[in-house]
Amino acid sequence: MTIQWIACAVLLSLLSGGVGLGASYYRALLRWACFPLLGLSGLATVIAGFLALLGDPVSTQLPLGLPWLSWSIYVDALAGFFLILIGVVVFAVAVFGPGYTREFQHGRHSLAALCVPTGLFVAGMQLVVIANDAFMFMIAWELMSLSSYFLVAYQHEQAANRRAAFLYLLMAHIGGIAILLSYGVLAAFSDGFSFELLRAAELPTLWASIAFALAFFGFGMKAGLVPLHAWLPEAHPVAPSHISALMSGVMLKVAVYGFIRVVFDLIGQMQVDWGVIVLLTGSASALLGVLYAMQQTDIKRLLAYSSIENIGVIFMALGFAMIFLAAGYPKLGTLGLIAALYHALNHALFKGLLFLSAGAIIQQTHQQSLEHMGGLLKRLPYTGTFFLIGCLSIATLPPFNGFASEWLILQTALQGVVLENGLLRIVIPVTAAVLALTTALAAMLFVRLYGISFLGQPRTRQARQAHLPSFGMRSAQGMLAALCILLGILPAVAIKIMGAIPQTLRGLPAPEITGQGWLWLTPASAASASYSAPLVLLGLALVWWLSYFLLHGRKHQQVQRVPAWDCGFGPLSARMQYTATAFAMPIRRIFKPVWLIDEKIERSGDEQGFHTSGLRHQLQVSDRSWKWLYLPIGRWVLRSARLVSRLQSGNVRTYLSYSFFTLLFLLWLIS
Amino acid sequence: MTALYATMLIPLFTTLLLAAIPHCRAAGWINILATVATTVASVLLAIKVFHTGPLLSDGKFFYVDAFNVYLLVLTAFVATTTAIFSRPYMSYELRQGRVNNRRMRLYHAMYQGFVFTMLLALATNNLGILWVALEGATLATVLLVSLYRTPESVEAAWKYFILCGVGIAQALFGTVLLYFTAASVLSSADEGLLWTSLYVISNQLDPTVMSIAFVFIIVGYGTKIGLVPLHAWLPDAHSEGPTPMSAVLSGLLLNVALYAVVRTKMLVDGALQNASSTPQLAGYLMMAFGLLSFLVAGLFLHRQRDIKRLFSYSSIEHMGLMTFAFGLGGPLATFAALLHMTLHSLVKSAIFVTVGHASHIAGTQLIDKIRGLIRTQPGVGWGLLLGTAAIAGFPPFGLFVSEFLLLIATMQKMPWLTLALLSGLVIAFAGLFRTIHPMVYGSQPEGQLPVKANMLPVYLHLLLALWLGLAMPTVLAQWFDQATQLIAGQGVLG
Amino acid sequence: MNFAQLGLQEQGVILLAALILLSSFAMLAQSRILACIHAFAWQGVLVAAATAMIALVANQPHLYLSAILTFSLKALLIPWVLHRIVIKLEIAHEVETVVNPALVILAAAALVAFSYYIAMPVEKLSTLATRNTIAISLAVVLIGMLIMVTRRQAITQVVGFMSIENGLFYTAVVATHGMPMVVELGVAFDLLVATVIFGVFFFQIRASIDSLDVDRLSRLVETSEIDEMTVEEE
Amino acid sequence: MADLLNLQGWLLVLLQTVLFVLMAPLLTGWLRLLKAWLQNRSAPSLSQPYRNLLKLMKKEVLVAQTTTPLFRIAPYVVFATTVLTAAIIPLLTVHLPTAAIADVIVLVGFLALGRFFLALASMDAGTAFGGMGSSREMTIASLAEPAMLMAIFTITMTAQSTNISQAIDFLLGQGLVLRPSFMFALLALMLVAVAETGRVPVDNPTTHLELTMVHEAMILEYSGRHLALMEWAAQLKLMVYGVLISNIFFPWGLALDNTPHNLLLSFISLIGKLMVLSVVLALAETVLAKMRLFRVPNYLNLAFLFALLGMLSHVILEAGA
Repeated sequence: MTIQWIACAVLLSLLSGGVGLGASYYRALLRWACFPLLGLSGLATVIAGFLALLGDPVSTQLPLGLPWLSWSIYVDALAGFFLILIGVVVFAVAVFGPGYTREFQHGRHSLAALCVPTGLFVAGMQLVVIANDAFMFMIAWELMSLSSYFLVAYQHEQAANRRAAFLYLLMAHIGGIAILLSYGVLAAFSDGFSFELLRAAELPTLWASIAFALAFFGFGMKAGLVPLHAWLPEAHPVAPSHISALMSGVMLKVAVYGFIRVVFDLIGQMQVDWGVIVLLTGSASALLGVLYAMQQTDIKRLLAYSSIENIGVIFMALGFAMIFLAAGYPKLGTLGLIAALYHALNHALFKGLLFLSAGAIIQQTHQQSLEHMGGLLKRLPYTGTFFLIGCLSIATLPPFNGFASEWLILQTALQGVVLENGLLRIVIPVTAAVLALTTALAAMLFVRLYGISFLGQPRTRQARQAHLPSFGMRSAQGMLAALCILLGILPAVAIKIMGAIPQTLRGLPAPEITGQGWLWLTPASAASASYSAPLVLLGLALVWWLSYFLLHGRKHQQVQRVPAWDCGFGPLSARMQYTATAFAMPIRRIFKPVWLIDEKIERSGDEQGFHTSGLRHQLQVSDRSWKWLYLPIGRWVLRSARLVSRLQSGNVRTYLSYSFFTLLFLLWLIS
Repeated sequence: MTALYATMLIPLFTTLLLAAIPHCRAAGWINILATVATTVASVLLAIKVFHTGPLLSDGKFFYVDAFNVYLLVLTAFVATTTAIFSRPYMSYELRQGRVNNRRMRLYHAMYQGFVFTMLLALATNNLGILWVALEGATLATVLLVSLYRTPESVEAAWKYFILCGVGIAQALFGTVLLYFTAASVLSSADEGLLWTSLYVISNQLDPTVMSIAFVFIIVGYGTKIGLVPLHAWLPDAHSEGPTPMSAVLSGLLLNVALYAVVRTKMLVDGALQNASSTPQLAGYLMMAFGLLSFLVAGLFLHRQRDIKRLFSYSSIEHMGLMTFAFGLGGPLATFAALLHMTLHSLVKSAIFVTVGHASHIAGTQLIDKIRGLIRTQPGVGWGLLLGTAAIAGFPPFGLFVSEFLLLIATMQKMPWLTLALLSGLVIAFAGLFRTIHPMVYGSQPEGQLPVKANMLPVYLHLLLALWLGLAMPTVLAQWFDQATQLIAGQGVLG
Repeated sequence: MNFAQLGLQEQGVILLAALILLSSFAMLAQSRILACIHAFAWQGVLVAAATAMIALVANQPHLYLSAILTFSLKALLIPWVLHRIVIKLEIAHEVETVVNPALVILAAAALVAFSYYIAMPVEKLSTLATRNTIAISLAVVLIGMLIMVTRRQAITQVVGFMSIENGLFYTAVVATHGMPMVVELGVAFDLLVATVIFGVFFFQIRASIDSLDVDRLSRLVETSEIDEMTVEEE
Repeated sequence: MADLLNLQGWLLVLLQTVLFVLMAPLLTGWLRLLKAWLQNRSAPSLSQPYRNLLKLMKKEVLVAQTTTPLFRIAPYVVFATTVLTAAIIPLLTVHLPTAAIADVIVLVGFLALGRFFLALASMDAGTAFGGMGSSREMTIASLAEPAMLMAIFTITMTAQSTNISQAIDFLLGQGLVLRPSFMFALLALMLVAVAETGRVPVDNPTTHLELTMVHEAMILEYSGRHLALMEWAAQLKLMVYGVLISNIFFPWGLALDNTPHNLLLSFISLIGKLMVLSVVLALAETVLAKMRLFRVPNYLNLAFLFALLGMLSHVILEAGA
């Protein structure tokens, strides 16, 4: 059954792409054909995902690909889980799409260039997750990268967008080749490319480490781990918002899926130092991601950097899992894996929600910078509430889903005490402390984001006159917000459904997180730690209702609305509010060396400085990785290219002498 | 046999016909008809060879086996599509006044002459005739390079002629040495140059002389392939001649030269098998040349200011990759090389056609002045973008498959070489896309009008590449497999 | 197998080989173009004579035909064509200063030693009487290339190219008593067409840079600076 | 989980939570009394905080024009989270049924949720003070969090459980054991407590000097019953930290079984411990002056250092592996 559903899902997304071809002529085709087909494809994917997750793995062959290397499909529990993740966000984006792309319809943009790559992009992701041999995996992987490149380059008038698109494709290409080589190493020790044969190959430890390093490099680059992350905040904000939601929410998770499939499933053995490397990179990504996000004023760049942070957290959980598996504690290993997967699902939901809401804001206010927003909650009440739920979830606060997965990750770290290697017992708590710092900074980040954009007084005319987005857009956001709350309240139910995944990854033991029934989360044992989300929510509601009832019991007088306290010197203007840059100033001063900061303050007024007629503050915060990693490599390549181009000197006789000396050299060589 | 003779004689006859009649308006159409007829004949020949196995003509003059028959069909097919493109292109050039009627007559005659020499080189069994045919191909194209009579094109033609002349001379010396060793082993001297007889007795040939002969041949024909450091003429010749000529040169002539080197390598491998100290000498030489060209050409891509020079360097890079693959030997690498050769011809000629149209739209070949193609003419813009993605080896297109197989084969045989391949691929990709990006995207510069463009060949080639990339038909796979068995000893499918 | 026991014809063949080598050296160091063409003509004559001598020694009848073909082509036709072009372009009296000729001659001598070192295994294998002249033929080819590399005038480059062809033909004759006839014809035909095209090119180059100095042909060059505006990475 | 069902357990929880909430203003009153004595001025009566709260509840509520409904929801959320935090901390008896619902990390989560809503509400008024207060509060909180978690780590490492009642049960069973790791953890937790509840060295609770206040800046716009809830929540938070520190590091006296006799005994020991703790806090507040905002990071780094030393000493010295 699963195969039919997944086949129908992939065909639907390809069909939506195909139909998109005609979209630039019949404009209505976009609203009534492309997006509905995409939504259906999302639904079919979710159904296929559930069937795969609950049923047993199915596999089949496809007539495509080389004769001796035809594409083969294998949908097991892990693939099913990621299919659900893809399906939910694709469905939400499909519902959101028509409303959002109304502005593109009458513009100069060609709609075909939007629809066709979207269809291919979704089909690419679906195929990657169900691929069962290296050849199909690579084709689907690069199809995903190429189609998303066309989407990033959709609004290619500005030079910055073009540059971002080029950078994105280049990094995707490098990552793709690294993954290809990792499969190459595995294939070298087995006699074929299909995953069964790759699993059967037993590699010497050195080659296993090389395969792991390549896979980690390739997938880490695509997921946006720190040293190789610079393309992500450039590329994601540039794409149309519903595509950024797909890219940030889902494509990064497909990279996580790839990493899990290669490292946990294909490479048989697991080594402790791999886990430590993944853990350290993950914590570095998490911390730097949130610190860089703190200094952004463009709303979508901020969300892109926060994706880096959450991916860092997911890789930390995977790092914990790898350390425990390598140290011989399979139960704790599965706990870490389940925590990572659950956080991946949660992140897909609330990051998708945040990007869709950001898209709605941008469509209404035509502003991308936080400094030009303000007071939007009154103008966009629905988007405001859903955005608030998104912010609460991503800031990992108790009743919401972010907290459930974060709590599981911290519990996995707390089990670190069981390891006998002393050094690990020190590293794990320190990384847990870094995780705590990241969580707290994330909370500050999203207070800043929500506070500056939705609360206070509107800072620009556009912010004042924003009006409600279309019903489709609101319902999509509402759906994702409801899911965030649902997964926050009933984590035990979700984790019980995910229970079958470890079994398919080389027979890891099933987690007993949900040992005590649907109400409780008990990672290691009932005594050591337990958390019951429903009861917590019940408690909160109870106390809230009690205090509300007590205070309002007696005479109920009307609340008066008066101007805010202005220290007595006249009406408050919007410019007196805290700006986003000001809000982040303390963190900028405390963690100063993290960024490349150049700040200029020009004071205009008389020289002695008694009377200043104006102050201009200019701040430019840029990423350090550009200066340390990307520019040097770029310069090195250009320098070697200039060196090599001297070879083409233009003189015939020099060319003749090249040929002459090559001949003499070779003759001398072989004699 | 009739199909074989038909494939050979049609282009010869058309060359003479086009040369004889003074300029007539239908020259373009005759050109297309002739190439279509040749393609039909070559397809019939291919079907015949596919069913009955290798075909040796009476008198052992022609020899067609699985390896060269697919090249014959490929050459004829690409020549046809380029002819279809060249008719409107050259008539536009005629209207622009860059060529006069007399030169058009020369152009069409030499075009067919060039096709004839390539088909002859592919089909002949005699290595001497192979040399003569390649020399003929050089002569045919040298006049075309200087068709526009601009100082640059004259200079390019001169360099092309001198360098290829010297290269071909070295190849002749190699062939003479080959003949010398064969004559000392074979009974009757006149069979000394027939490839079939040489292949049979290849293990009795003297190893040292054969290795010297191979050095001369690889340096000689290597100049024709455009391997670094012998490549200097290629960018000039490809960028100064008319675009259809560059398309055909880039797509086909380089393949034929590589075909000649591989034929000789089969003999040298046979000779060196048991006798000499390094049996893999030929393979190592080709790998060294291939890798050097691949890396150096990749770096060159970053410095280009003329779009046709950019893609000629990309041709050098791909030829380097193919030479490396053939040098690596083994079934997987050879299959990858054959597939790469086909796909490179298809995609590279499609790109040159699009570049021709792009330069017409922008009125110049300078990269800095070509902007906003997608906005001006989506057909050309998207064609160029997809073509560049295909040539850079992105998956849905076939080139990814051959690079995939090659990387896996290198990983199995010589793992530490994959790093060089990886960096080469990435540097080349970066160079190519960095220059294409501003040209294709961006807003339409004022005064830039779409031009009447026949994009049929381009999308036909790209569709073929896509089809080969996604679902390789078993017939074609068996075809390549027979050729691989021939070259590398054992096939991939078996 | 010292030189003395060889029959008179063999001695003649080896003498002719030495003379051919001398003619190559003459072409190399000649500063005037006309003298260069005359040296080339002499080399054509000597190669034809050597072919005839070998035909006599090894009694290969078809070699006579090749000798006549070579004599008519490389001793008469091509030099005459080149001579006429030089007169028409009025560059007969131009003197081309060869860059320090002594060094070039030394290099040529080194090339002869090198080609002898390379040709040694080939000569061991050959059973023909003329085997030890293979080294000389390889030397002629390499010196022809040296001429093309060191001379600046287009016409002297063509003469160098032709001298390489002479060397190749001579190798074929010496090593294997000539190639099969159809290949001989093909090579000869290609050579003729090449000469015609060279002629055409001389006029085109003259028209474009009104001189035949090859170093002036350096428009297609890539040392132009590309601005670093777009940042990119490996 | 099993003992969740019996009614008697729930009654006990209700009693303890109500007691906890009612005692909070008393603790603040006692603290103000001590500070007044130390600064030798006459102190307000112990019940002054209660009278303030009652007065505020009866007063009229004024709300800024620019505010959204969030501004009026926030006080209830802040109060509810703090009360829930109080519910899961064992005040008098160790075996508390609600302790299983949420462990220490969830407790930190509750405080974070309260702080999140408080910060948002303060920015709603659209004045500079709200922005300034929330920015500073969130910065201090984010720097304090790693130190707090590291201290919790040290405790759970020894007690092998993050469930507070299990941990206290384990520590009580151990009797008097002088652990260096606990000493460092205690110091770290006290420094963090001071930072989180906005006491003197970090922020002055009684000041109205705009540029210096952190917590006060956030509740500047509140009035009437909302202000009452906010004040009460702040006092409750101080009480929560006090009880947390006293019950974990000095657990003696806590009732193991729920007989009325032991409960009374533990109540008395609790009062004693809290009074000692508030003496220490009052002394610290009178001796130290409020630090500049950008010296607070060094202060919290010190707290983190202590917590780290605690964890290291546990791993190296006590665990002995």
